[in-house]
Amino acid sequence: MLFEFSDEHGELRRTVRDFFEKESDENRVRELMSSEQGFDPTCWGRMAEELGIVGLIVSEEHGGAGLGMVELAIVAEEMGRVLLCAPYLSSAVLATSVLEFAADEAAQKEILPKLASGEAIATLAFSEAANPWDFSAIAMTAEPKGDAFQLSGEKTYVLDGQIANEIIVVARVDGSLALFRVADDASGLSREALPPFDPTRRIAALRFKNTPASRISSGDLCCQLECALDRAIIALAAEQLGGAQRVLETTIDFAKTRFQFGRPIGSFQVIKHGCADMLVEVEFARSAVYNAAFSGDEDPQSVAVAAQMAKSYCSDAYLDIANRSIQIHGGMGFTWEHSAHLYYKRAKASEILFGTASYHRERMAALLGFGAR
Amino acid sequence: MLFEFSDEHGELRRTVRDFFEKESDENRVRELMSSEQGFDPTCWGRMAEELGIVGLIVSEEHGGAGLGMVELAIVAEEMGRVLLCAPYLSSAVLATSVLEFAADEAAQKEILPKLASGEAIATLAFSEAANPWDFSAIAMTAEPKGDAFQLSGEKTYVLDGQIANEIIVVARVDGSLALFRVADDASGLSREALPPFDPTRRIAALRFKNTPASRISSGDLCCQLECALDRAIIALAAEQLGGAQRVLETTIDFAKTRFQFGRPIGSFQVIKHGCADMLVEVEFARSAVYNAAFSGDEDPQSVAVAAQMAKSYCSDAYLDIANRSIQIHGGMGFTWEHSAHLYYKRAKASEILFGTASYHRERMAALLGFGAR
Amino acid sequence: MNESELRERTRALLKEVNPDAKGDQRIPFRGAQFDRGLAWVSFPEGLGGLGLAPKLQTVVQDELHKGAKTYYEDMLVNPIGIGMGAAVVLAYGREEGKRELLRRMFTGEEIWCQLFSEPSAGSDLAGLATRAVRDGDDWVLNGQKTWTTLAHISKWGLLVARTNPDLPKHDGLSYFMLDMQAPGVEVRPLYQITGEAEFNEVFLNDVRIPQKHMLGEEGQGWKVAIATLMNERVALGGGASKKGGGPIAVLLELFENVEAKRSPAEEALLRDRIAKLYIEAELLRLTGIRAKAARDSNVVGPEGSVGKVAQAEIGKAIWECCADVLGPDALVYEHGYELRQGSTSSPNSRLHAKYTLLRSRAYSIEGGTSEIMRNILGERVLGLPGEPRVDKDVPWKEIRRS
Amino acid sequence: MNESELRERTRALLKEVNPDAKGDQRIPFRGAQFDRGLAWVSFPEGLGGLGLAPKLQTVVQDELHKGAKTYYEDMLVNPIGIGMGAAVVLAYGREEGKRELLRRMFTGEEIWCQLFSEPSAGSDLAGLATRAVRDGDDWVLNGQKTWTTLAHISKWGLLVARTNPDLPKHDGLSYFMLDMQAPGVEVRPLYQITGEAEFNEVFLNDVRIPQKHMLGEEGQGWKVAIATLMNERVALGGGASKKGGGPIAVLLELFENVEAKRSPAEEALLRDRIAKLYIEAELLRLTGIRAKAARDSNVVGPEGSVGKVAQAEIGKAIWECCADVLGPDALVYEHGYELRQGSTSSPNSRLHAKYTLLRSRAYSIEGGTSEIMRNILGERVLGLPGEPRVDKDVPWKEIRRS
Repeated sequence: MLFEFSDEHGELRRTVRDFFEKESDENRVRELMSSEQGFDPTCWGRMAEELGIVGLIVSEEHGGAGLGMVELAIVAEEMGRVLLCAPYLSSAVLATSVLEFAADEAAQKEILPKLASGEAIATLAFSEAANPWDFSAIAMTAEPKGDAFQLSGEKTYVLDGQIANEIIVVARVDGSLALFRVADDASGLSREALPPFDPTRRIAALRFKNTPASRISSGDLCCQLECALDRAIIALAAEQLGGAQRVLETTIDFAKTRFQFGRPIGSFQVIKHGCADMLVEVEFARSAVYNAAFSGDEDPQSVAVAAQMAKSYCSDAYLDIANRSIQIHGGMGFTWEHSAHLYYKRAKASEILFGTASYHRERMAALLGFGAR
Repeated sequence: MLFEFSDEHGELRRTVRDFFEKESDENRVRELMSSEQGFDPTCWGRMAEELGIVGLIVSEEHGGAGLGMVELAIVAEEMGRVLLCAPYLSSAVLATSVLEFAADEAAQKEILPKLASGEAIATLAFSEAANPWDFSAIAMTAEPKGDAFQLSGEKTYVLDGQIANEIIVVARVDGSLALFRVADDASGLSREALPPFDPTRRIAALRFKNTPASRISSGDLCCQLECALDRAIIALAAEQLGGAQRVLETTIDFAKTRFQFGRPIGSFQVIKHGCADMLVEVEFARSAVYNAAFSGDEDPQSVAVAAQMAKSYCSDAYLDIANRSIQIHGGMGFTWEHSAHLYYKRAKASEILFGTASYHRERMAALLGFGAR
Repeated sequence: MNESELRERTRALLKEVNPDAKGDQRIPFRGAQFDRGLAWVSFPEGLGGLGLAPKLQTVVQDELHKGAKTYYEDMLVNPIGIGMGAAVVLAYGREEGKRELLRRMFTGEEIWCQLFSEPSAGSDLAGLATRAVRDGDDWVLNGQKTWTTLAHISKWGLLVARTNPDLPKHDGLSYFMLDMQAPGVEVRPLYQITGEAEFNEVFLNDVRIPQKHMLGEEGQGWKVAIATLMNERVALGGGASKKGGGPIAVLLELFENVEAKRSPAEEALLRDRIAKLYIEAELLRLTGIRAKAARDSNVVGPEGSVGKVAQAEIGKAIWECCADVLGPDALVYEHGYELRQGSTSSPNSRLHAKYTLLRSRAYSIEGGTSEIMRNILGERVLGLPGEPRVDKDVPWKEIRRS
Repeated sequence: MNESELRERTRALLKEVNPDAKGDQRIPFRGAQFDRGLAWVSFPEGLGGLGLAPKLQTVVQDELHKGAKTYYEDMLVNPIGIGMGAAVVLAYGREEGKRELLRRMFTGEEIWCQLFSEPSAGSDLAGLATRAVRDGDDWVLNGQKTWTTLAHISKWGLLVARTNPDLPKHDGLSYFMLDMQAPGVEVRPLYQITGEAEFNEVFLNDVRIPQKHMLGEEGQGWKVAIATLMNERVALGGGASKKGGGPIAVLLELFENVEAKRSPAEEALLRDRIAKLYIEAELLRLTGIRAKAARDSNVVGPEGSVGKVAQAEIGKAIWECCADVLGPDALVYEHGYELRQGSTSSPNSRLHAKYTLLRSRAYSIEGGTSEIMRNILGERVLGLPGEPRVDKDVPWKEIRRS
C-alpha cells in the first residue's frame, strides 16, 4: 500500500469541495433535513451533470465514469464533511454496485444509465428487522406467479426508500438470494418514511403484499452482494472520515477563539490533549479509509478485511470525536443552532448503519481466523 | 446498607496501621520479597499474639476472635496498603474459612486453634492449571486406600504453598468435592515454589503421587467452598483498596512536590484530572469493599453478588491507579528503587488471582440473571 | 419544639387543610404550611419556619408523604425559588416585604429563575459581562443571560451583573432580584439538540432594577452567587436512589425485553458492558449513601465530591448502552425534532431511551462541566495546586474575552 | 554521482572487503565503508560521505543488505553516536580531528552516549541543573545525569550543562562532548522495574572538559540539543514494520496457541479486544507509511506526528492483552527479578510477553512522555495556544524546582 494520490485525485477533491461548500452549506443542510423529500433534486442533477459523480462508479458502458474506490472515497469524504443530504450512498453506491455486480445485463442496460444521469434514484431494499445487515439472515421469499414473482413481507431501514423510484429488492428463490425489481407504483407496495435519528439521511420501511416483482438476476448472489456492501461500507467510512475531520477543525477553531478565565480554552491542557487524541483518531481513520479504497482498486482479495477495519475504526472515531466536540463546545454544543448535534446524529446513525464497530470487528476476526486453532 | 463503623472498628484500624507502619515499611517489604521464605515468622507471631488478627475470623470456640467481615476488611485493607508479605490471605482467610465452613468438627478442633495462634500456617490447594478459580472445574480425584485416600496430580497457584505446614486439598470423591489433609512431609508430595510476578505474595505448585491424605469433610462442599472463596475475594478486594488508596496518596504527594517548568506537576490540568479520576476510583472501590463486608455480616444472601462486584471493580481500579502512578512519576516510577512497581505488580497479580474483573462480572451477571428471558 | 411535637403539628395541618388539591388549588395548603412554620423549619418564625435544626425538615416531609396522597414535592413547585432562592432572600433580602416574597415563593404563586450564565461566561461564571450602571435609585442593566430554566413563567430572577468593570473580576459583581415583567426583559426559548427548549435566553435592554432589589451589598455579588450555588448543591444532593433504580433499571429492562438477533459474541460484549455499568451505578449509589452517612456524622470526606462527575459519566454511558441494546431500531427517532418548549417524557422505555441518549449529552456540561468538577476534585479535595492565572488581580475590563 | 554509480560503488566495496565479519572483526569493513564515503552519503567527502542527497543512503543500505549476510544495522553498532551524534559533530565540531572522531564512531570503536536528562529535569529538559564553570581553558562540571543508555561502555558523551544560571533557562546552556574516562565521571547502573539496568546514572564530580570539546558556542546548548533530538526522531522514524509484524504478531500467536479454558463470553471479549488492537496496530503501520510518503514528497502533514503517542499506547495495550491471554500463567514470572545489567530477550513468546508487559510500562515515558507528545500535537500540529508560563523570561536560578 503506497497511498499515491494522483494530480487528478487532487483535482477531483478540489472540485467536489468547492461545489459542496456552496451547495451544501449548513443553512442548506438544515433546510433539507426538515424538508419532506430530504434532498434537493436540482443539486442532484448538477452532481450528475456538472460533476459527473452520481455515475462515478457506474461502468463506462452503462454511461458512468467507470472510476474506482479511491475516487469514490474522495467524493464520499467530501460529502461526509458537509453532511450532504442526498441519496448518494443508497443509489450511487450501494444500488449501483449491486446492479453492476449482480444484475442481468438487460437490467443493467435499462437501469444503470438512468442512475448515472441522475434521472432515476435507486435503493436496495435488503434489511429485515431482526438482523438487518447480514445477507444470510434474509428470510423474504419470492413466490413465482406466472412469468414473474410476488413479494410479501417487510424490508426496513431502507436508505432513501421513500424517494427512490428504482426499487431493488433482495429476496430468496429456492433458498438462493436474488434481485427483484419492483415498480414504485406496484400494487401492494406501501412505503413508510421512518422518522430518522439522523435527519440528514432518510430511511423507510417498505411493505409488500403480493407485490409483483421481476427477477433481474440469476444464480445465488451472496458473494456479489457482500462485495457491493463492502463498497458501500467503505464509502460510508469515508463519509465518517470527512465528518470527523470537519468536526475536529470546527472544534480546534472554537478552542482557539473561545476565552474563559482570560485564556483561549485550547490552552487548557485537558482540552489540548483531547484535541490531540482526536487528531490521532482522524489520522488513523484516514489511513483506514485510504487503505480500504486503494485495496479496492489494487488488491481485491484484501478488500473485505480492509472494509471491516475501516468501518469499525471510523465508526468509533467519528462518534468519539462528535461527542468530544459537544463537550468542548460546552452548553453551546448542546444547542439546536450549533452544528455539533448534526454531526453527532450523523456519527451515531452511521455507526449503526451496516453494523456497529464491534460487529465489523467480529467479521474481521473471522476473516483473519483469529484464535482459530 | 448504612456503612456504620463503630469506635471499635476505628480502634482496630489504628492499631493495625500503627503496627504495620513499623513492621512492614518499604525496606522490610523489599527484604522479605527477596527472601526465601517470603515472610517474617516473628512478625507473624506478633500479629497472632499481640494483635490477635491471625485468628480474626476463627470462631471463638476454636480459639479465634470470632469477628466478622467488616473487621476482616479493615485488617486486609491495611495489609494491602503496606504490601504486607505474609500468608494472611492463604492461611488466615481462605484456609480458615474453608475449615470453618466445611471441615469435620474433629479437624476443626485440631487445626483451627493452631492457625489462630500462628503456630501453623495453612493453605488451600484447589486450583488446577486449566481453569483454576472455578471449583466445578476441579478434576483431581482421591483414590480410596484402606481407611484413607491417596492423591495424585497437580495443584498450582497455591498461595504460600511452599511454606504452609497444614495442607488442605480439594479433590473429588465419587464426583463430590471433599477436603483432604496432607501432611507436609507426606510421601509423594513435592512442592515447587513458582517464581512470582508479584514477589510480595508467594505461590507454589504442589504435585502429588499416591500421596496419603485423610478426608476431613463429609458431603459435597461446593456451596461451602464458594462461600469461603467469596470471603477470600472480599479480603483481596479490601487489600486492593488499601493498595490503591496508598498509591493515590503517594502520587498526590509527588504531584505536589515535583516541579517541572517552574510549577508543581500537579498544577498541570492533565495530571490533576488524572488524580481526580483516581480519587473517584478509590472512593468507588471503598464503597464496593465496605458494601461487600457489611453484606457479609448483615445480609448473607447478597454477599455473593457484592463479592463479585467488589473484586471486579477493585481489580480494574487498582491496576489503573498503579499504572497511572507509574506514568505520573515518569522515569522515576519505572525504577527499581521507587515503590511504584511493587504496587503495580501486586495490582496485576491481585487482578488475576481468583479471577479477573471480567470473570467476576460474568459471574455477577449470571447471579443477577441479566438478560435472562 | 421536639421531633414528636413537630410531627404532631404537621399531622394537625394535614387534618385541617386539604392537602390533596392539584395545580393552583394547592396554594391554600402550602400557604397554611408556610404560616405554621412548616415550609422551612430552620427559618425564623413568621418567615415560614420555627427556628429549628434544618435536619428536622425531614420529619415534616415524612409526615406529608404519609398523610397526603398527592403532595407535591417542594422542588417541583418552584425548584429554583425553593431550592436556591429562599436561603438567599432570607439572608440578603430587605426585611420589608420579605415574608410575602417567601410565602408566594413557597406556594408557587411566584416562580423564580436564575440568571447567572452568559454566552461568554459558562465555566468562567465570574467573567460575566452583563453591565449594571447606577442611575439615581435604579440600576440600568444591559446584557444577555442564557441557560435559564423557567424564565418564561417566572416572576422573579436571581441575577448577577457587573457593577464595576475596573475591579478584578470577582470584585466588581453585584446580585439582584429582577422583576421578569420589567420593561426591556425579553425571554426567548433556547432550543436544544432534541428540538426542545427546556431553557431560555434572556435579553436585557436598558432594564431598570431599583436599588432595593439588590441582595447583599454592591460588590458582594460573587459571594452571594456562591451561596446560591451551594444551596443548589444541597438541593441536588438529596436522597439516594434505590438499588437498581434509575437509568440502570431502564437498561436492564431493555436488555431483557428488546427483541434482537445478536451473535453470541455481541451478546457477551453487551452483557459485560452492562455488568460494568450496573456495578458503577450501584457504586455511585452506595458512595452517595456513604457521603450522606459522613455528612450526618459531620465528617467531611471525599465521597461527597465525586458524585457529580461520576454521575454524569455513568449516566451518559448507560444511555449510550441503551441505544446499543436497541440496535438498529435506534436509527428511528419517533419523537421527531420539531422545535417545542418543555421536556419530553415517555412511559415507554424504548422511546425514553432514545430521547435520553440525546438529552444526556448535557450531563457532563450542565451544572458545572466535568472538566470544572475535576479541577475542583483535584484542587479542593486532593489539595493539588492551581494553574497559573492570567485573570486575577487585574481589572476585569483588561481580561481577554472571546 | 547518480544512483546507479552509487550502487556500483557499494557493490565494489562488498566485493573487495569481507562484509560478513562479526563483533570487532567488522571494523575493517565499516572503516572501508567510511573511507569510500558510504557511511553517510550526504556528508562531505573525507568525512564518511560523498556530498549526495540524504535519501540516496537507502541505495547503499539496500545493496549492503543484499550483498552481506550478516551486515550489522548501523544503529545497532553505535545507536546514539550514529543516530544522533554524527550530525551534531559534523555541524558543530572543530575541524581538527573531526575525521577520526566520525570514523571511530562509525566503526563502533568509540561508542557514544547522551547525557541530557537529569533527575530533576525529565520532561522539562531545559530546566537541567548540571553546572559548568569556566576555569582557564577548561570547564568544570558538577551534577547528575540519568537515563543514559550505554554510558558504561561509552568513550564519549553528548552533554548539555548550565554555563550561566543568571540567564533564562533556555539561554544559559552549553553543549559538550565529554570524555567518559575523564576523572570524576562515575557511571552507575540504574535498575528498572524488571530488575535490569538498561540505563545508567552518571555522576559528575569536578569533571574537567576542555573548551575545545564544546560543540557550538557558549549559550547555544539548547539549539544544539534540539538539533540532536531532531536527529533522534529521524533515526527512530525509520522503516515501517511489515503487516501483522511486531507486538501484534506475538499477541495473535499467543491467542492461537495458549491452552486456556475460557468461557465463551471471555473468549468473545478477548477476541474483540484483540481485533481492536489488531486494527490499531495496522493503522499505526499504515499511518507510518502515509507519513513516509508525505515526507518523500516534501509534504508535512500531521500523520508524522501522531506516531509516538499512538505507538506508546498501542504497544502498552498489546502487551497487557498478551498477559491477559496468558491468564493465570501470568502469575508466574520465570525471568525472576535479580538485579542485572542489559536487557532481557527470549525467543519464547510466552516468556517474552511476560517480560515486555513490564518493560512496556516505560513506552509512554521514555523518549518524551505521552503528556509532552500530546502538548506538541496540540500546540505545534494543531496550533492551539500554549499555557501561561512561569519559567520564561526569568533567570533560571529564580525558577522553582523540586
